[in-house]
Amino acid sequence: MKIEVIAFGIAKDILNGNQVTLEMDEQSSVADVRQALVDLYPAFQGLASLQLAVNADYVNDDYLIKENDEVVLIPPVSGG
Amino acid sequence: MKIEVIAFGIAKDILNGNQVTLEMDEQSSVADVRQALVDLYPAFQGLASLQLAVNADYVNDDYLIKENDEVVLIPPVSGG
Amino acid sequence: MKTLIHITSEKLDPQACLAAVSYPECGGIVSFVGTVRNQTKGKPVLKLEFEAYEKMALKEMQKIADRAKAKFQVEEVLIHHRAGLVKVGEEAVVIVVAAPHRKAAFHACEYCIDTLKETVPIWKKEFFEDGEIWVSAHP
Amino acid sequence: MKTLIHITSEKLDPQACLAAVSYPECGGIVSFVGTVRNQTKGKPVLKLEFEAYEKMALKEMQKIADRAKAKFQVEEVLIHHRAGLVKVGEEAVVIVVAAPHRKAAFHACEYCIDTLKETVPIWKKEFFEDGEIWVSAHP
Repeated sequence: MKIEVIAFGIAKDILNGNQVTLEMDEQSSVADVRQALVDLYPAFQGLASLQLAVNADYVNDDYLIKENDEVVLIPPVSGG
Repeated sequence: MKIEVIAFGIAKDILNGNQVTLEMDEQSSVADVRQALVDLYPAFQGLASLQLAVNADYVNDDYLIKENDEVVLIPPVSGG
Repeated sequence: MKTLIHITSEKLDPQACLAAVSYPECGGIVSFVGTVRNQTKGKPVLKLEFEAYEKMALKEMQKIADRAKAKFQVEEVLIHHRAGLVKVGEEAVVIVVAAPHRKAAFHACEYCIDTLKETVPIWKKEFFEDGEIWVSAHP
Repeated sequence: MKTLIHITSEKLDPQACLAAVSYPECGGIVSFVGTVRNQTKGKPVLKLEFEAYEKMALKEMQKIADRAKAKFQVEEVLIHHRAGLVKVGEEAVVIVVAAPHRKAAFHACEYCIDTLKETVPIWKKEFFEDGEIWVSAHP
Protein backbone atom coordinates (compact mmCIF):
# COMPACT_ATOMS: atom_id res chain seq x y z
CA MET A 1 0.00 0.00 0.00
CA LYS A 2 1.04 3.62 -0.49
CA ILE A 3 1.68 5.66 2.66
CA GLU A 4 2.03 9.39 2.36
CA VAL A 5 4.17 10.86 5.13
CA ILE A 6 4.00 14.59 5.91
CA ALA A 7 7.01 16.37 7.40
CA PHE A 8 7.53 19.45 9.62
CA GLY A 9 10.57 21.27 10.95
CA ILE A 10 13.93 19.66 10.34
CA ALA A 11 12.22 16.56 8.89
CA LYS A 12 11.22 18.74 5.96
CA ASP A 13 14.85 19.73 5.41
CA ILE A 14 15.95 16.06 5.55
CA LEU A 15 13.29 14.98 3.04
CA ASN A 16 14.02 18.10 1.00
CA GLY A 17 10.26 18.56 0.78
CA ASN A 18 7.20 18.47 2.97
CA GLN A 19 6.07 14.97 2.09
CA VAL A 20 7.21 11.60 0.79
CA THR A 21 5.25 8.60 -0.45
CA LEU A 22 6.38 5.16 0.72
CA GLU A 23 5.38 1.80 -0.72
CA MET A 24 4.78 -0.39 2.35
CA ASP A 25 3.45 -3.91 2.97
CA GLU A 26 -0.08 -4.25 4.35
CA GLN A 27 -0.01 -4.55 8.16
CA SER A 28 3.00 -2.24 8.42
CA SER A 29 3.49 -0.69 11.85
CA VAL A 30 4.72 2.76 12.83
CA ALA A 31 8.08 1.13 13.63
CA ASP A 32 8.24 -0.27 10.09
CA VAL A 33 7.51 3.13 8.55
CA ARG A 34 10.18 4.77 10.72
CA GLN A 35 12.70 2.10 9.70
CA ALA A 36 11.87 2.62 6.01
CA LEU A 37 12.41 6.35 6.40
CA VAL A 38 15.73 5.96 8.23
CA ASP A 39 16.91 3.54 5.51
CA LEU A 40 16.03 6.05 2.79
CA TYR A 41 17.24 9.13 4.70
CA PRO A 42 20.06 8.21 7.14
CA ALA A 43 20.13 11.82 8.45
CA PHE A 44 17.06 10.97 10.57
CA GLN A 45 19.38 8.90 12.78
CA GLY A 46 21.08 12.11 13.90
CA LEU A 47 17.91 13.54 15.46
CA ALA A 48 17.31 13.48 19.23
CA SER A 49 14.02 11.67 18.55
CA LEU A 50 11.66 10.86 15.71
CA GLN A 51 8.03 10.24 16.55
CA LEU A 52 5.16 9.60 14.19
CA ALA A 53 1.68 10.93 14.61
CA VAL A 54 -1.31 9.25 13.00
CA ASN A 55 -4.46 11.26 12.42
CA ALA A 56 -3.10 14.06 14.65
CA ASP A 57 -2.36 11.85 17.68
CA TYR A 58 0.81 10.32 19.02
CA VAL A 59 0.72 6.53 18.53
CA ASN A 60 2.81 3.63 19.79
CA ASP A 61 5.41 1.89 17.64
CA ASP A 62 3.19 -1.16 17.15
CA TYR A 63 0.27 0.85 15.75
CA LEU A 64 -0.69 -0.59 12.34
CA ILE A 65 -0.97 2.04 9.63
CA LYS A 66 -4.02 2.04 7.39
CA GLU A 67 -3.99 3.31 3.81
CA ASN A 68 -5.76 6.61 4.40
CA ASP A 69 -4.20 7.50 7.73
CA GLU A 70 -2.64 10.95 8.01
CA VAL A 71 0.93 10.07 8.95
CA VAL A 72 3.13 12.92 10.14
CA LEU A 73 6.79 12.92 11.11
CA ILE A 74 7.38 14.67 14.43
CA PRO A 75 11.03 15.57 14.98
CA PRO A 76 11.95 16.99 18.46
CA VAL A 77 9.47 19.73 19.25
CA SER A 78 10.64 23.16 20.44
CA GLY A 79 7.60 25.34 21.07
CA GLY A 80 7.08 27.61 24.06
CA MET B 1 10.12 56.44 80.37
CA LYS B 2 6.98 56.84 78.32
CA ILE B 3 6.52 54.45 75.39
CA GLU B 4 3.83 55.17 72.88
CA VAL B 5 2.57 52.01 71.17
CA ILE B 6 0.67 52.23 67.88
CA ALA B 7 -1.87 49.56 66.95
CA PHE B 8 -3.26 48.13 63.71
CA GLY B 9 -5.93 45.57 62.85
CA ILE B 10 -7.41 43.62 65.71
CA ALA B 11 -4.91 45.18 68.14
CA LYS B 12 -6.75 48.46 67.62
CA ASP B 13 -10.03 46.79 68.61
CA ILE B 14 -8.41 45.31 71.72
CA LEU B 15 -6.95 48.67 72.79
CA ASN B 16 -10.19 50.33 71.78
CA GLY B 17 -8.08 52.95 70.05
CA ASN B 18 -5.09 53.19 67.75
CA GLN B 19 -2.48 53.91 70.41
CA VAL B 20 -1.65 53.51 74.06
CA THR B 21 1.05 55.12 76.20
CA LEU B 22 2.92 52.87 78.63
CA GLU B 23 5.13 53.95 81.52
CA MET B 24 8.11 51.58 81.34
CA ASP B 25 11.46 51.28 83.14
CA GLU B 26 14.57 52.38 81.27
CA GLN B 27 16.23 49.39 79.54
CA SER B 28 12.88 47.77 78.89
CA SER B 29 12.94 45.16 76.14
CA VAL B 30 10.35 44.31 73.52
CA ALA B 31 9.44 41.29 75.66
CA ASP B 32 8.81 43.61 78.63
CA VAL B 33 6.55 45.86 76.58
CA ARG B 34 4.60 42.87 75.26
CA GLN B 35 4.17 41.55 78.80
CA ALA B 36 2.94 44.95 80.04
CA LEU B 37 0.39 45.02 77.20
CA VAL B 38 -0.86 41.49 77.87
CA ASP B 39 -1.21 42.36 81.58
CA LEU B 40 -3.27 45.44 80.74
CA TYR B 41 -5.26 43.81 77.92
CA PRO B 42 -5.59 40.03 78.46
CA ALA B 43 -7.39 39.69 75.10
CA PHE B 44 -3.95 39.85 73.42
CA GLN B 45 -3.33 36.33 74.75
CA GLY B 46 -6.06 35.04 72.44
CA LEU B 47 -4.21 36.10 69.26
CA ALA B 48 -2.29 33.61 67.11
CA SER B 49 0.79 35.85 67.50
CA LEU B 50 1.76 39.32 68.65
CA GLN B 51 4.92 40.83 67.23
CA LEU B 52 6.29 44.29 67.81
CA ALA B 53 7.97 46.41 65.17
CA VAL B 54 10.38 49.17 66.11
CA ASN B 55 10.99 51.95 63.62
CA ALA B 56 9.21 49.95 60.91
CA ASP B 57 11.32 46.78 61.29
CA TYR B 58 10.69 43.49 63.00
CA VAL B 59 12.92 43.20 66.10
CA ASN B 60 13.84 40.38 68.48
CA ASP B 61 12.33 40.05 71.93
CA ASP B 62 15.54 41.23 73.61
CA TYR B 63 15.68 44.51 71.67
CA LEU B 64 15.88 47.43 74.14
CA ILE B 65 13.34 50.15 73.44
CA LYS B 66 14.49 53.77 73.40
CA GLU B 67 12.25 56.68 74.30
CA ASN B 68 11.60 57.97 70.78
CA ASP B 69 11.34 54.64 69.03
CA GLU B 70 8.24 54.11 66.88
CA VAL B 71 6.76 51.01 68.49
CA VAL B 72 3.99 49.26 66.59
CA LEU B 73 1.90 46.24 67.55
CA ILE B 74 1.73 43.66 64.74
CA PRO B 75 -1.07 41.13 65.22
CA PRO B 76 -1.20 38.20 62.72
CA VAL B 77 -0.93 39.67 59.23
CA SER B 78 -3.40 38.69 56.50
CA GLY B 79 -2.44 40.53 53.34
CA GLY B 80 -2.32 39.03 49.85
CA MET C 1 2.67 52.72 36.50
CA LYS C 2 6.40 51.99 36.59
CA THR C 3 6.32 51.87 40.40
CA LEU C 4 7.46 48.35 41.20
CA ILE C 5 6.58 48.35 44.93
CA HIS C 6 3.23 49.97 45.56
CA ILE C 7 0.31 50.15 47.99
CA THR C 8 -2.79 51.91 46.76
CA SER C 9 -6.41 52.45 47.71
CA GLU C 10 -7.32 52.48 44.02
CA LYS C 11 -8.23 49.41 41.97
CA LEU C 12 -5.15 47.42 40.93
CA ASP C 13 -4.41 47.06 37.22
CA PRO C 14 -2.90 43.59 36.54
CA GLN C 15 -2.61 44.29 32.82
CA ALA C 16 -0.61 47.48 33.37
CA CYS C 17 1.52 45.60 35.92
CA LEU C 18 2.31 42.94 33.33
CA ALA C 19 3.18 45.62 30.79
CA ALA C 20 5.45 47.36 33.30
CA VAL C 21 7.72 44.31 33.56
CA SER C 22 8.81 43.03 30.17
CA TYR C 23 12.36 42.61 29.03
CA PRO C 24 13.61 41.15 25.79
CA GLU C 25 16.63 39.61 27.59
CA CYS C 26 14.24 37.57 29.73
CA GLY C 27 12.92 34.15 28.82
CA GLY C 28 10.01 34.09 31.21
CA ILE C 29 7.55 36.33 33.02
CA VAL C 30 5.38 34.80 35.73
CA SER C 31 2.60 36.75 37.38
CA PHE C 32 0.27 36.12 40.27
CA VAL C 33 -3.01 37.95 40.78
CA GLY C 34 -4.80 37.33 44.06
CA THR C 35 -8.47 38.21 44.03
CA VAL C 36 -10.76 38.61 46.96
CA ARG C 37 -13.04 35.65 47.50
CA ASN C 38 -16.78 35.93 47.72
CA GLN C 39 -17.13 33.46 50.61
CA THR C 40 -15.22 32.07 53.59
CA LYS C 41 -16.19 28.60 54.75
CA GLY C 42 -19.49 28.93 52.92
CA LYS C 43 -20.43 32.30 54.44
CA PRO C 44 -20.88 35.05 51.85
CA VAL C 45 -18.38 37.90 52.20
CA LEU C 46 -20.05 41.24 51.43
CA LYS C 47 -16.89 43.36 51.23
CA LEU C 48 -13.38 43.55 52.61
CA GLU C 49 -11.01 46.06 54.04
CA PHE C 50 -7.22 46.00 53.97
CA GLU C 51 -5.49 48.04 56.64
CA ALA C 52 -1.77 48.61 56.06
CA TYR C 53 1.04 49.90 58.24
CA GLU C 54 2.12 51.44 55.01
CA LYS C 55 5.64 52.65 55.79
CA MET C 56 6.70 49.24 57.08
CA ALA C 57 4.64 47.28 54.53
CA LEU C 58 6.46 49.01 51.67
CA LYS C 59 9.81 48.25 53.36
CA GLU C 60 8.90 44.58 53.77
CA MET C 61 7.63 44.34 50.19
CA GLN C 62 10.92 45.82 48.96
CA LYS C 63 12.84 43.29 51.11
CA ILE C 64 10.86 40.46 49.51
CA ALA C 65 11.64 41.76 46.03
CA ASP C 66 15.34 42.16 46.88
CA ARG C 67 15.55 38.69 48.43
CA ALA C 68 13.75 37.13 45.46
CA LYS C 69 16.32 38.71 43.15
CA ALA C 70 19.22 37.50 45.31
CA LYS C 71 17.83 34.00 45.98
CA PHE C 72 16.67 33.20 42.45
CA GLN C 73 18.07 34.46 39.16
CA VAL C 74 15.47 37.13 38.69
CA GLU C 75 15.78 40.43 36.88
CA GLU C 76 12.76 42.39 38.00
CA VAL C 77 10.02 42.04 40.60
CA LEU C 78 6.79 44.06 40.85
CA ILE C 79 4.54 43.84 43.92
CA HIS C 80 1.35 45.93 44.12
CA HIS C 81 -1.05 45.60 47.06
CA ARG C 82 -4.49 47.07 47.55
CA ALA C 83 -5.47 49.01 50.69
CA GLY C 84 -8.82 50.23 52.00
CA LEU C 85 -12.25 48.93 51.04
CA VAL C 86 -12.27 46.26 48.33
CA LYS C 87 -15.22 44.71 46.54
CA VAL C 88 -15.61 40.97 46.16
CA GLY C 89 -13.85 39.79 42.99
CA GLU C 90 -11.40 42.68 42.90
CA GLU C 91 -7.64 42.20 43.02
CA ALA C 92 -5.91 42.28 46.39
CA VAL C 93 -2.38 41.75 45.14
CA VAL C 94 -0.46 41.58 41.86
CA ILE C 95 3.06 40.16 41.60
CA VAL C 96 5.09 40.02 38.39
CA VAL C 97 8.53 38.43 38.09
CA ALA C 98 10.82 38.46 35.04
CA ALA C 99 13.68 35.98 34.80
CA PRO C 100 15.93 34.46 32.14
CA HIS C 101 14.73 30.97 33.11
CA ARG C 102 11.14 30.03 33.73
CA LYS C 103 11.73 27.75 36.73
CA ALA C 104 13.35 30.67 38.55
CA ALA C 105 10.46 32.95 37.62
CA PHE C 106 7.88 30.46 38.97
CA HIS C 107 9.82 29.84 42.18
CA ALA C 108 10.48 33.53 42.78
CA CYS C 109 6.85 34.51 42.20
CA GLU C 110 5.60 31.83 44.59
CA TYR C 111 8.25 32.87 47.13
CA CYS C 112 7.05 36.49 46.91
CA ILE C 113 3.37 35.76 47.57
CA ASP C 114 4.12 33.16 50.28
CA THR C 115 6.46 35.56 52.11
CA LEU C 116 4.15 38.55 51.66
CA LYS C 117 1.40 36.63 53.43
CA GLU C 118 3.75 35.93 56.33
CA THR C 119 5.62 39.18 56.87
CA VAL C 120 3.99 42.24 55.30
CA PRO C 121 2.02 44.25 57.89
CA ILE C 122 -1.34 44.36 56.11
CA TRP C 123 -4.55 43.15 57.74
CA LYS C 124 -7.71 41.91 56.09
CA LYS C 125 -11.14 42.41 57.62
CA GLU C 126 -14.03 40.46 56.14
CA PHE C 127 -17.56 41.81 56.44
CA PHE C 128 -20.40 39.28 56.65
CA GLU C 129 -24.11 39.87 56.97
CA ASP C 130 -23.93 39.11 60.68
CA GLY C 131 -20.62 40.72 61.61
CA GLU C 132 -16.98 41.19 60.70
CA ILE C 133 -13.68 39.50 61.49
CA TRP C 134 -9.97 40.23 61.23
CA VAL C 135 -8.75 37.29 59.15
CA SER C 136 -6.21 34.91 60.79
CA ALA C 137 -6.10 36.91 64.03
CA HIS C 138 -7.00 33.95 66.24
CA PRO C 139 -5.44 30.47 66.19
CA MET D 1 -10.17 37.16 22.68
CA LYS D 2 -12.20 34.60 24.65
CA THR D 3 -10.53 31.76 22.71
CA LEU D 4 -8.77 29.74 25.38
CA ILE D 5 -6.69 27.50 23.10
CA HIS D 6 -5.21 29.43 20.22
CA ILE D 7 -2.41 29.46 17.66
CA THR D 8 -1.92 32.66 15.74
CA SER D 9 0.54 34.32 13.40
CA GLU D 10 -0.34 37.67 14.95
CA LYS D 11 1.39 39.21 17.98
CA LEU D 12 0.15 37.70 21.24
CA ASP D 13 -1.58 39.98 23.74
CA PRO D 14 -0.70 38.87 27.31
CA GLN D 15 -2.82 41.64 28.84
CA ALA D 16 -5.94 40.58 26.94
CA CYS D 17 -5.18 36.96 27.86
CA LEU D 18 -5.05 37.92 31.53
CA ALA D 19 -8.31 39.81 31.18
CA ALA D 20 -9.95 36.83 29.45
CA VAL D 21 -9.43 34.62 32.51
CA SER D 22 -10.70 36.23 35.67
CA TYR D 23 -13.29 34.84 37.99
CA PRO D 24 -14.49 36.22 41.28
CA GLU D 25 -14.87 32.70 42.70
CA CYS D 26 -11.13 32.19 42.17
CA GLY D 27 -8.47 33.00 44.71
CA GLY D 28 -5.50 33.04 42.38
CA ILE D 29 -4.56 33.61 38.77
CA VAL D 30 -1.07 32.63 37.64
CA SER D 31 0.23 33.50 34.22
CA PHE D 32 3.34 32.64 32.25
CA VAL D 33 4.60 34.67 29.32
CA GLY D 34 7.50 33.19 27.37
CA THR D 35 9.38 35.69 25.27
CA VAL D 36 11.82 34.99 22.54
CA ARG D 37 15.44 35.42 23.61
CA ASN D 38 17.84 37.65 21.81
CA GLN D 39 20.75 35.21 22.02
CA THR D 40 21.53 31.50 22.28
CA LYS D 41 24.84 30.58 23.91
CA GLY D 42 26.07 34.11 23.33
CA LYS D 43 25.23 34.17 19.61
CA PRO D 44 22.78 36.95 18.68
CA VAL D 45 19.47 35.67 17.34
CA LEU D 46 18.18 37.92 14.58
CA LYS D 47 14.65 36.51 14.31
CA LEU D 48 12.73 33.28 14.82
CA GLU D 49 10.15 31.19 13.11
CA PHE D 50 7.62 28.85 14.69
CA GLU D 51 6.25 26.14 12.46
CA ALA D 52 3.18 24.36 13.80
CA TYR D 53 1.35 21.20 12.79
CA GLU D 54 -1.64 23.25 13.75
CA LYS D 55 -4.44 20.70 13.83
CA MET D 56 -2.49 18.41 16.16
CA ALA D 57 -0.90 21.25 18.15
CA LEU D 58 -4.36 22.59 19.05
CA LYS D 59 -5.45 19.09 20.08
CA GLU D 60 -2.36 18.63 22.27
CA MET D 61 -2.80 22.10 23.82
CA GLN D 62 -6.42 21.24 24.63
CA LYS D 63 -5.27 17.93 26.19
CA ILE D 64 -2.81 19.84 28.37
CA ALA D 65 -5.52 22.24 29.53
CA ASP D 66 -7.93 19.35 30.24
CA ARG D 67 -5.26 17.39 32.14
CA ALA D 68 -4.27 20.48 34.16
CA LYS D 69 -7.89 20.90 35.19
CA ALA D 70 -8.23 17.23 36.15
CA LYS D 71 -4.85 16.92 37.89
CA PHE D 72 -4.98 20.19 39.86
CA GLN D 73 -8.01 22.02 41.16
CA VAL D 74 -8.11 24.51 38.36
CA GLU D 75 -11.12 26.32 36.93
CA GLU D 76 -9.85 27.74 33.68
CA VAL D 77 -6.77 27.42 31.48
CA LEU D 78 -5.77 29.62 28.55
CA ILE D 79 -2.91 28.68 26.22
CA HIS D 80 -2.00 30.92 23.27
CA HIS D 81 0.98 30.15 21.04
CA ARG D 82 2.55 32.20 18.31
CA ALA D 83 3.25 30.82 14.84
CA GLY D 84 5.24 32.17 11.91
CA LEU D 85 7.98 34.80 12.02
CA VAL D 86 8.61 36.35 15.43
CA LYS D 87 10.84 39.27 16.36
CA VAL D 88 13.27 39.07 19.25
CA GLY D 89 11.57 40.16 22.48
CA GLU D 90 8.08 39.22 21.32
CA GLU D 91 5.94 36.68 23.10
CA ALA D 92 6.05 33.06 21.96
CA VAL D 93 3.52 31.69 24.42
CA VAL D 94 1.03 32.94 27.00
CA ILE D 95 -0.53 30.65 29.62
CA VAL D 96 -3.09 31.79 32.21
CA VAL D 97 -4.51 29.57 34.93
CA ALA D 98 -7.27 30.44 37.41
CA ALA D 99 -7.75 28.36 40.56
CA PRO D 100 -9.36 28.69 43.97
CA HIS D 101 -5.98 28.02 45.61
CA ARG D 102 -2.75 29.62 44.58
CA LYS D 103 -0.50 26.54 44.95
CA ALA D 104 -2.71 24.70 42.47
CA ALA D 105 -2.56 27.66 40.08
CA PHE D 106 1.27 27.78 40.24
CA HIS D 107 1.63 24.00 39.80
CA ALA D 108 -0.90 23.86 36.97
CA CYS D 109 0.70 26.77 35.10
CA GLU D 110 4.17 25.22 35.38
CA TYR D 111 2.75 21.84 34.32
CA CYS D 112 1.21 23.45 31.23
CA ILE D 113 4.39 25.12 29.98
CA ASP D 114 6.60 22.10 30.83
CA THR D 115 4.25 19.71 29.00
CA LEU D 116 3.74 22.07 26.06
CA LYS D 117 7.50 22.09 25.48
CA GLU D 118 7.53 18.27 25.45
CA THR D 119 4.46 17.33 23.46
CA VAL D 120 3.00 20.12 21.31
CA PRO D 121 4.10 19.78 17.67
CA ILE D 122 5.57 23.24 17.16
CA TRP D 123 9.12 23.79 15.97
CA LYS D 124 11.34 26.79 16.49
CA LYS D 125 13.94 27.88 13.98
CA GLU D 126 16.50 30.44 15.08
CA PHE D 127 18.14 32.69 12.51
CA PHE D 128 21.71 33.84 13.18
CA GLU D 129 23.98 36.01 11.10
CA ASP D 130 25.80 32.95 9.81
CA GLY D 131 22.94 30.50 9.44
CA GLU D 132 19.85 28.99 10.98
CA ILE D 133 19.00 25.99 13.15
CA TRP D 134 15.96 24.01 14.21
CA VAL D 135 16.17 24.26 18.01
CA SER D 136 16.63 20.99 19.96
CA ALA D 137 16.59 18.83 16.82
CA HIS D 138 19.93 17.17 17.55
CA PRO D 139 21.07 15.58 20.83
